[in-house]
Amino acid sequence: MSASSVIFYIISACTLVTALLAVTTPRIFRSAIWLLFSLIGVASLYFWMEVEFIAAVQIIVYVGGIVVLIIFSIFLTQESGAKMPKPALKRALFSALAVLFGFAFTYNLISKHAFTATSTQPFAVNVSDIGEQMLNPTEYGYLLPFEVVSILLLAAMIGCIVIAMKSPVKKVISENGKGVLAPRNEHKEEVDEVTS
Amino acid sequence: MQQIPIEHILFVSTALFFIGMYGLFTRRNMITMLMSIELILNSVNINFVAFNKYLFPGKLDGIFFTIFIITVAAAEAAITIAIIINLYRTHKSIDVEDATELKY
Amino acid sequence: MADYSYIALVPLLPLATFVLLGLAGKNRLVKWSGYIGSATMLGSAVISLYAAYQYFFVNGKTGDAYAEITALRYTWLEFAPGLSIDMGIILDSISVMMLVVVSFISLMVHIYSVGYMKGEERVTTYFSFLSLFTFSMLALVVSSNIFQIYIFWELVGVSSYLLIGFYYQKPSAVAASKKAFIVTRFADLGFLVGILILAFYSGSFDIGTIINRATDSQSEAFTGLVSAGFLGMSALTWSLVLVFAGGAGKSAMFPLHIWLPDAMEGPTPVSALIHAATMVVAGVYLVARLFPVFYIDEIAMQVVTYVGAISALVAAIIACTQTDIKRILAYSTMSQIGYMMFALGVSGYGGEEGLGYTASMFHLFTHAFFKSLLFLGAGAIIHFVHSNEMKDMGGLRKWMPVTHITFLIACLAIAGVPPFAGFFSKEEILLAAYQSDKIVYGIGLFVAALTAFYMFRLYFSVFWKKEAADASHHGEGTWSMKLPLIVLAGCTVVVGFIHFGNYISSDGAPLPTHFDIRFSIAPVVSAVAGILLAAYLYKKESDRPAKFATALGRLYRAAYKKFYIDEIYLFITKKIIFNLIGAPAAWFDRNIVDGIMNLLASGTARTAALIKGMQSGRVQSYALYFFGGVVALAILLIYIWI
Amino acid sequence: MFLPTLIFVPSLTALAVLVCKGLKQVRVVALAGSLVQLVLSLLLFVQYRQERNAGNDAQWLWEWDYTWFEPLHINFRVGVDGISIAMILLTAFVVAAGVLVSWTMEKLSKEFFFLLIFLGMGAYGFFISLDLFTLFFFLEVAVIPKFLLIGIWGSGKKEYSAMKLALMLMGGSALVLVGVLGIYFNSDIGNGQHSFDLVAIAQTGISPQAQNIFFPFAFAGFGIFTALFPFHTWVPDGHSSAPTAASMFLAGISMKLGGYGCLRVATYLMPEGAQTYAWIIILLATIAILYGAFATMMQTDLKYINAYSSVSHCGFVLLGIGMLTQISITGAVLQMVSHGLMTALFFAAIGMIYERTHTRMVAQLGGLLKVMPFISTVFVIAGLCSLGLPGLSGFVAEMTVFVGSWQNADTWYRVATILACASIVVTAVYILRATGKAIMGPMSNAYDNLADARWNEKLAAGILVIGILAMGIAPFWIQDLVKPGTESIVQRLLGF
Amino acid sequence: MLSNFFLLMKHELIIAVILFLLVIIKLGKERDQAGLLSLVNVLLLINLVAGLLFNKEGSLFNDMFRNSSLAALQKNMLNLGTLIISLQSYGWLKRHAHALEFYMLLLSTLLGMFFMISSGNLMMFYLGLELSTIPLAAMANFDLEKRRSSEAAMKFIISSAFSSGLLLFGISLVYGTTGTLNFAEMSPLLNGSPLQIFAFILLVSGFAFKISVVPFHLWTADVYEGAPVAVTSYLSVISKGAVLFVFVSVLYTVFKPLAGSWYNMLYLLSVLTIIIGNLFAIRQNNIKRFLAFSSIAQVGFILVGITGSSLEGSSSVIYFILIYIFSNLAAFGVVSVVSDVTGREAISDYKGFYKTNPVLTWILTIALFSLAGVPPTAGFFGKLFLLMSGAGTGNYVLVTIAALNMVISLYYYLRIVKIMFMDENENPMARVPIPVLPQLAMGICILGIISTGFIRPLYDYIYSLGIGF
Repeated sequence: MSASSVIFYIISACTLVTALLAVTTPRIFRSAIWLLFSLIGVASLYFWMEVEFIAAVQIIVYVGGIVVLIIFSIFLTQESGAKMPKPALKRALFSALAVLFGFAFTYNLISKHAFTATSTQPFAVNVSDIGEQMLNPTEYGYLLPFEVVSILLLAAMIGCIVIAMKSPVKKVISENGKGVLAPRNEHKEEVDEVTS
Repeated sequence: MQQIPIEHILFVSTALFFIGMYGLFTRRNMITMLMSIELILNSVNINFVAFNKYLFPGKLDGIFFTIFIITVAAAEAAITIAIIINLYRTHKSIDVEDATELKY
Repeated sequence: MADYSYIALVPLLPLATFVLLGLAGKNRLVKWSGYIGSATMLGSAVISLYAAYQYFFVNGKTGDAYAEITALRYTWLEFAPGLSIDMGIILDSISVMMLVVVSFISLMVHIYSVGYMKGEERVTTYFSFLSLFTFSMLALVVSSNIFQIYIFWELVGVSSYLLIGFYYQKPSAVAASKKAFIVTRFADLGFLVGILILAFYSGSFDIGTIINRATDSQSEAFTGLVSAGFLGMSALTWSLVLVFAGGAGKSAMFPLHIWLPDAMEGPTPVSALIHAATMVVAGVYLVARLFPVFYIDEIAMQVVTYVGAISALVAAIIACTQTDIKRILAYSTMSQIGYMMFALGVSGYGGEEGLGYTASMFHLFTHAFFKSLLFLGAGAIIHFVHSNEMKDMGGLRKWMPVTHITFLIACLAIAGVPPFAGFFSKEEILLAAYQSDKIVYGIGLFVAALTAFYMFRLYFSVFWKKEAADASHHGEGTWSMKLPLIVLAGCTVVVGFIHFGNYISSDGAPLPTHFDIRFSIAPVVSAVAGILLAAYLYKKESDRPAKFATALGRLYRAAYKKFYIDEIYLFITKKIIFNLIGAPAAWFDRNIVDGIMNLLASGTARTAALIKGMQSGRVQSYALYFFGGVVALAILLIYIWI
Repeated sequence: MFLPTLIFVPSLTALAVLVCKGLKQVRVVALAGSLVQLVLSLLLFVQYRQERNAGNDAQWLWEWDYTWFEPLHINFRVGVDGISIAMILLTAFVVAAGVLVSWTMEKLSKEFFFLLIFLGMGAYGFFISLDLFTLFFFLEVAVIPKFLLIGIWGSGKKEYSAMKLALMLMGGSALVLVGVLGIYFNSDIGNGQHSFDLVAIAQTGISPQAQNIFFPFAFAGFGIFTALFPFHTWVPDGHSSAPTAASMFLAGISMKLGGYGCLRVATYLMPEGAQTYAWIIILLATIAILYGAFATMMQTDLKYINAYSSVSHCGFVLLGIGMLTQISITGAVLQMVSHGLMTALFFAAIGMIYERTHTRMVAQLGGLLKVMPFISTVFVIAGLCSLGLPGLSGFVAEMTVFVGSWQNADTWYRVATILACASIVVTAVYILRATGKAIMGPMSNAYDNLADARWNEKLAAGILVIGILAMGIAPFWIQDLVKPGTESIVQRLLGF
Repeated sequence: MLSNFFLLMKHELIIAVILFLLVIIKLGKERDQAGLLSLVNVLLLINLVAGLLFNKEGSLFNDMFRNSSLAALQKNMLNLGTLIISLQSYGWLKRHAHALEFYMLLLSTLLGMFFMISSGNLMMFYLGLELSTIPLAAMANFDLEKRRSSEAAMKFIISSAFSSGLLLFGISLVYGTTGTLNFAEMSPLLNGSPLQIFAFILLVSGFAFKISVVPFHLWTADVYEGAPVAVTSYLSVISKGAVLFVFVSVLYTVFKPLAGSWYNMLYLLSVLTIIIGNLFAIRQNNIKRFLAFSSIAQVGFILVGITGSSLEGSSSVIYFILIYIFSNLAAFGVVSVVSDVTGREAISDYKGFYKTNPVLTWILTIALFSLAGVPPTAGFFGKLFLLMSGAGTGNYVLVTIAALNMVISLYYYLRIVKIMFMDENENPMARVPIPVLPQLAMGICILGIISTGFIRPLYDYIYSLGIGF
C-alpha cells in the first residue's frame, strides 16, 4: 500500500467520520463545525485526486461561503450552543435502516459494475484550460451553462433579497395615487379539515 | 495512485451520500437539514471528479459539472437560508416539526 | 263468394263513437251521447243481422257446409314472413252468430242505458267506454288471427276494467275493477304463452293455418308440437292448456272466477253486456275457435271438461247462498258458462260427435238473451229500490209489472223449463254429456236443479216474499229501460226454437238434432223440483231458509263464504307475493344492490381517510417516502421485472 | 338530407337561448328550436321512406364524412338507418314535450332550457354517429347536463341522486371507452390500419378473441345506461329527484342511448362476443324484468314506481338484444321507442300532478280524476301503455320481443321468456294499484280547487300520446323502418 | 451564424432581455404599480407573439442547446401559460410590494425551463431544472407574512434539494457508466446494466418529483396550498408542463434502449398516481390543495399516455398539456380572483357561489368539466387521446383502471360544481369584481377549452411534430 493510498484512506475516514458527526451531534454549532471539517475533507480528496482547481473552489465556496452562511444563520435563528431536539426514536431507527439498506443496495450495484475507462488520455486540469473552456462557445466550451448559472445566481440573489429582507411597511403607489399599506390583511386561515 | 480502485472512492462518495440522507431524515433543525443536503451534493461532486479523472479523462465534463453543482449549491443554500429566516420570522422556530400546518 | 267487407262497419261504427265521445270529454255531448251510441249500435246490429241473413240463408254455404269466409285481412305487424299479426274479418257460423249476439245485446244495453244512466255524471264517458267495449268484442269475434284475438281480448279486458271502475270514487268499485283486470291478466299470460308455443311450431298466427298445420298429423308443426315437451307434457298439451287458461280467466272459470262477482260493482247495464252476455263467453268462444286443435289433445279436452263442470257446480252452490242479487246472477253466469265449457269438452269433432259443440254454442246464444234480460231486470230493480241486497226487496211484482214478467220468463228460461230458450240448449248439453261422460252428466243434472232453485229463490225473494212498502212515487222506469226488457223477453221465448244444429256445428255441416222427449224428463223434473223447493222456502217470509241453512251447517257457511277462495287469493297475493317477493325485492334493491354501490363510494372515501397519514405535513417523511419509492422501483426493475 | 343539421339546429337553439333574456323569450326560442327539430325529424322519416321506396337499399343513408383527427383516424362520420331514425323521432318527440312541460320554469330558466336543448343535441349526435369516437363523444355529452338538471332543479335528495347518476353513467361510459378502444385497436381495415369507423369495422370484423374480451365492456357500459341489473340503482334515484322534463329526458332519451349502443356497437360489431355472452345478458335481463317489476310493486312514490318500472321495461330491451333473433332485436328497438314515449308521458303526468298537489306519494293522493280529468286520462293512458295494452305502443314492442324471444329455441331461454312474460301481470298489478289509488278513489277536499292541465301541458301530452298511438295502432310503419337495420345486425350475427 | 444564433435562441434571448429590462426598471425610481404591470404584460405578450414567429431548427454550443419546431411549440405554450397567469394574478400583484421581483423570478424560471426543453445534455438539463426550481421556491414564499407561505417554500426547497441530490447522484452514475453527458452520445451506450437502471431510476425520480408522481408527490399539495395562487398555478401548469415535455422526449429518445424497464415502471407509477391522487382529492376542502391532488391525478393520466411509446403517445401528451394549461388556468383564474378579493380558499366557502357570481361559477364549472374530461370541453379529447395511446400497447388493464378512475375524479369535480350550484348558503360570498386583465385571461382559457377539440389543424400540427418511438 503506497503512501498515497494511505493518505486516501485517512482522508476518506476523516471525511466520513466528521460527516457522520455533523449529522448526529446534538449541538447545532458543533454540527456546523463538523460539517466544515467534512467539507475540508472532501476538498483534500480533490487535492489528492490532483484537481486543485476544484479543491480551491470547494474551499472558497463551501468552506468560505456556505458554511459561513450557515453559521450566520444559526446565529440569527437560535442560541448556537443549545441542544437540538432529538429525532423521534422510531424515525431515527427507520431512517437508519432505510439509509443502511440504501447504501448496501447502491454500493452493491456499484461494486458489481465493471467501470470501463474509455480513453487513456492523461488527465490534465489546468486552471487556464478550465477558464478557456468555460467561456468557449464552441466545442468543449461551457459558455452557455456558465450564463445559465449566472442567471440562476442573479435570480437567487433577487429571491434572497425579497424574502430575507425585513420588509418595511412601505407605501406602494397605487393607481389612483393613494397610498395603501403594503402588507395585506392577513386573512383567517382555517385548518382545512374535511369531515369524513 | 492507480492502486486505489475507483470503487473505493465511490464507496466514500456513496457513504457520504447516505450519511447526508440520514441527516436529512432525522435532523429536525432546518439548518442542519440544509447541511445534510450539502453533504449529499458533495458526494455527487466526488463522483463526478472521480469518474472524470479515472474513467473519462478525455473531456472535462465531470469537472465542469462539479463546478456548476457547487455554484448551484451555493445559490440553493442562499435561498434556503433566506426561506428559513423568513420562516423563523413567522414561526419563531426552525424546527421542521413546527412547520407542519399544511397536511392531509 | 259474396263480398262481406262491409262487415268492417260493424266494429268500426262503435269505434267511431268511442273516438267521438272520448274526445268530447266529460262535459260535452252529455245529452246526446246516449242517442249517438244507440244509433250507431243500431247501425251495427242491423248490418250484422243482414250479414247473418246473407251468410246463413243466402250464400254462406259451399256445398253442404258453412264455409269460412275471409272478408278482410290487413297485415298489421309482420314479425317475419308468414309470422304476422293480421287484422282481419273472418266469417264462419260461430263468428256470425257472435256478431249478431254481441251487436244485438249491445244495442239493447245501449238503449237501456239511456234511461238507466240518466243524470249520472260522465255519461259521455260511459257511452264511449261502452262503445269501446262493443268495438273490441265485435273485432274479437271476427278475428282471423290468434294474435288479433289476443289484442281484442286485452281491449275487452280494459274496457271491462274501465266500466267496472266507472264509479271511480267508490273504493270497492276501484278494487273490483283492479281485481278483474289483474286476474284476467294473469290468465292472459297463459294465453300469450300458449299462443307463442302454438305459433312457434305452426309458424303462423293465422287461426286457419294453425288449425290446418296442427291437426295434420303429417305436418312438421304437428310432429313438433307432439314431440317437444316440457315437464312431461307435450308442447301441444301445454299450449292448449295455457290457451284454455286464458279463456278460463276471461270466462270466470274456477279457480279464476273470483273477479266476476266483484265486477258487479260496475253499472248494471255493463254487467248485463259484459259480464253476462258477451265478454265472459269469450273463453268459450276461444275454445270453440280452436276446437279442431283442442280436439286432438285428450288431456286438454279433459281439462276443459272438468274445469267447466266444477265451475258450474261450485258457482251454483255459491249462488244458492248469496244475498246480493247481482252476485247471484254473476254466479249463475259462471255456472252457465261452465255448462258451455264442459259441453265443448265432451264434444267430438264432426257429424254426430259434434253435438256438444253445437250445444255449447246454442247455450251461449240463448244464455246471452236471458242472462242479459236478467241483469237488465235486476238493474231496473236496483234502480227502483236503490239497493243490491235481497233483504231490501220483496213484493215488487206490484210496482214493477213489466220487470216482473220479463224476469220470470228469464228465470224459467235459465231454469230450463220448456218451452223457453234455456230448456233447449241445456237439453242438448246434457245429452252430449250423457253420451260422453256420465259423471259430467250427473253434475250437469244436479246443477240444473240448483240453478232452478237459486233463480227462483231470487225471484221469490224479490217479487214475492213480503209486501213491499209503498213506493208509488217512483215509476218502474222509462220506456228506454222497459223496451229492451220486453224485446229480450220476446227473444228468450223465441230463440229456443231455432234449429241451431242446422247452422252451427263443429265442422260446418248441418247437424240434425234429435229431440227425445224421454231424455228431457230428468232435467225438467230436477228443474221443477228446484223451483218448488225455492217456492217452499222463499215465497213467504218464514224462518225456513234459516233452518235449512243451519241444517246444511258447514257446507252452507263454506258456500256463503264462496269456499274461501277469495281468502286464499288474498293470502297468496298479500302474504306471498307482496310480503315474500315484492317487499324483499324492494328491500334487496335499496339495501343490497344500492348498498353495494354506496359501499363502493363510502369505501373509496374510507380508503381516502385511511391513507391520509401519508400526507403528514412532515417534510422528512416526504423525503423518506421519496427514497422508499426509489428503492422500491429499483428493486422491482432490477431484480423482479429484469 | 344533410344530417349534421340535426346537430346544428339544437346547437343554435342552445346558443340562442343563452342570448335570450327572461323566461318568455327563452321558452319561445327553445320551443321553436325543438319544433323545428321535430319537423326535421319527421321530414327525415318521410325522406327515408321515399328513398327506400325508390329502391335505395344502401345500409346507411345520407352518409357524410368529415375528418376530425386524421392521425388518430377519427372522423366525424354520420349516417342513418331505420333504427337511428326511430331513435331520432323519439328524441324529437320527447324534447318537444319536455320543453312544453317546462313552460313555467321560473328558476334559472335560461340555464335550464340551455341544458335541456344541449342534452337533446347530445342524443341526436349519438344517434346519427357512425364513428365510434363521435358516438362516444355524444354519449358523454348527454351525461353531464343531467347532473346539473337534477342537482339544480330537482327535488328530494337531489344532490345525492344527481351525483349517483352522473357517476354511474360515467362509470358506464368508462367501460364503453375501454370497449371502444379495444375495438379500435383490434380493427384492421386493410394494411393493419385501425379505424373507428363503424361501417368499415363491420365490414372487416374483429377477431373472436378480441370480441370476447371487449364485448362485456361495451355491453355492460352501455347497459348501465339502460339500467342493466345490478347497475340500475341510479334509475330510481335519478328519475325521482329530477325535475319533470329531466325525468322525461332521462327515461325517454338517455336510457335509450344505452340500448342503442348495446345494439349498434356491442352486438353489431362484436357478434361472436354477443353469442358468447348471450346467456348472461338474458339472465340479467330476466332478473331486471322480474325483479324490477316486483320492486315497483312495493313503491309508494309515483316517480319511484315509474322509475322501477323503467328498470323492468328496459329489461325487455336487453332481453330482446340478448335473444339475438331478428324479431327480438326489432322488438328491442320498438321497446326502446315505446318505452321512451311512454315513460316520458308518464313522467309528464306525474310532474303535472306533483306541481298541483305537491306530493307524489300514492297514499296521499286520491280521486284526481274528478278535478283533473285530462291529466288523469294521460296518466291512465301512460299506465295502460306501460302494462302493454293493445293499441298503445307498449303492446307492440313487448309482443315483438316475446315472439322474437320465443324464436330462440333454447329451453332455458324460453323459460326466461315466460318469466319475462309473467312480468306483464306484475306490471298490471302496480300500475292499477297506483291508478286505483291516485286517480280513482275518494278525493281529498284539499284538492277541490286544483286546475286541470294548461295548454302547454295538453300539447306536450298530446305530442307524446300521438306518438304512442301512432305506434300502437299502426305499428307496421315503424316496423318497416326498423327492420332493414335489424336485418343487417342479424346478418352479422349469423354471418360467421 | 450570428443571425442563426439569434433565431435559434430567440425565446431565451427575449426572456433574458425582458428580465434585464425589469432589473433596470427596478433599479430606477419607483413607478406606478398598475402601469408597470401593464408594461410587463405587454412585454409578455410581445414575447408570446415573437415566439410564434421565425422559427428555426438547429443546435448551438456543441449540441448543448437544440431548438426544434417541437421545442418552439412547447416554449410557446409555456409563454402562453405564463401570460395567462400574469394576467390573472394582476389583482394580487398590484398590491404586492415586490411585483417586479416576482416577475424577475418568474422569467428566470421560465428561462430555466426553456433551457431545459432545449437541453442537449444532462448538464444543461440539470442547470435548467435548477434554474426553474430554485427561484420558484423563493416565489412560493412571496406571501411574506403568511406562515403557510413560508412553510410551503421551506418544504419545496428542501424537497427539491433532496430530489436534485438524488437526481445528481443518478446523473453522476449515468456519467460514470457511459462516460458522456450528451444525450445523443449517451443513448447507444445504455445497455441496461443494473447500475444504469438504478441511475435511470434516480434520474426519473427527479422528473417524477417535479411532475408530482406518486410517491414523489408529497410536497405538491402542501406547497400548492401554502404558496400564493399565482405561484401555485405556475407550479401546477408551467413548471409541470415543461418537465413533462422534457420527460417525454428524454424517455422516447435518450432512454429508448431502456424502454422495457420504464414501461413497467410507468405502468406502476401511473396507476399509483391516479389512484392516490384521486383518493386524496376526494377529501380536500382547500380549493388549491384540491387542485393539487387533482393535478396529481392528471399527471397519472399523462403517464398512461406516455406508456403508449408511440408517436400518438408523445403528441397526445403535448396536446393534453396544452388543454391542461387552459383548463387548470381557468380554474386557478377563478380561485385567484376569489382568493384575492375575499381571501377565501375553502371549498365550502363556494357554497351558493352561483347566486352571487354566475359568470365565475360557469368558468370554474367549465374548467372543472374540462379537467374531468367531460365533452364537449377540450379535456375530453385530451384525456381520451392519452388513454388511446395507452391502449395502443394493448395494456387494457391500465386503460380500464384509468377509465374507472376518471369516474372517481368526476366525483370530486362534480362535488365542487354541486357546492357552487346546489348547496344552500345563508350568506354566500359577495359579488366578486373581476378586473379587466383577469377577465381577459379567463376569456382566453375558456375559449381554449371550448375550441381546442374542434380546431382540426391543431392536433395535426402537434402530431406532425410529435416524437416517434
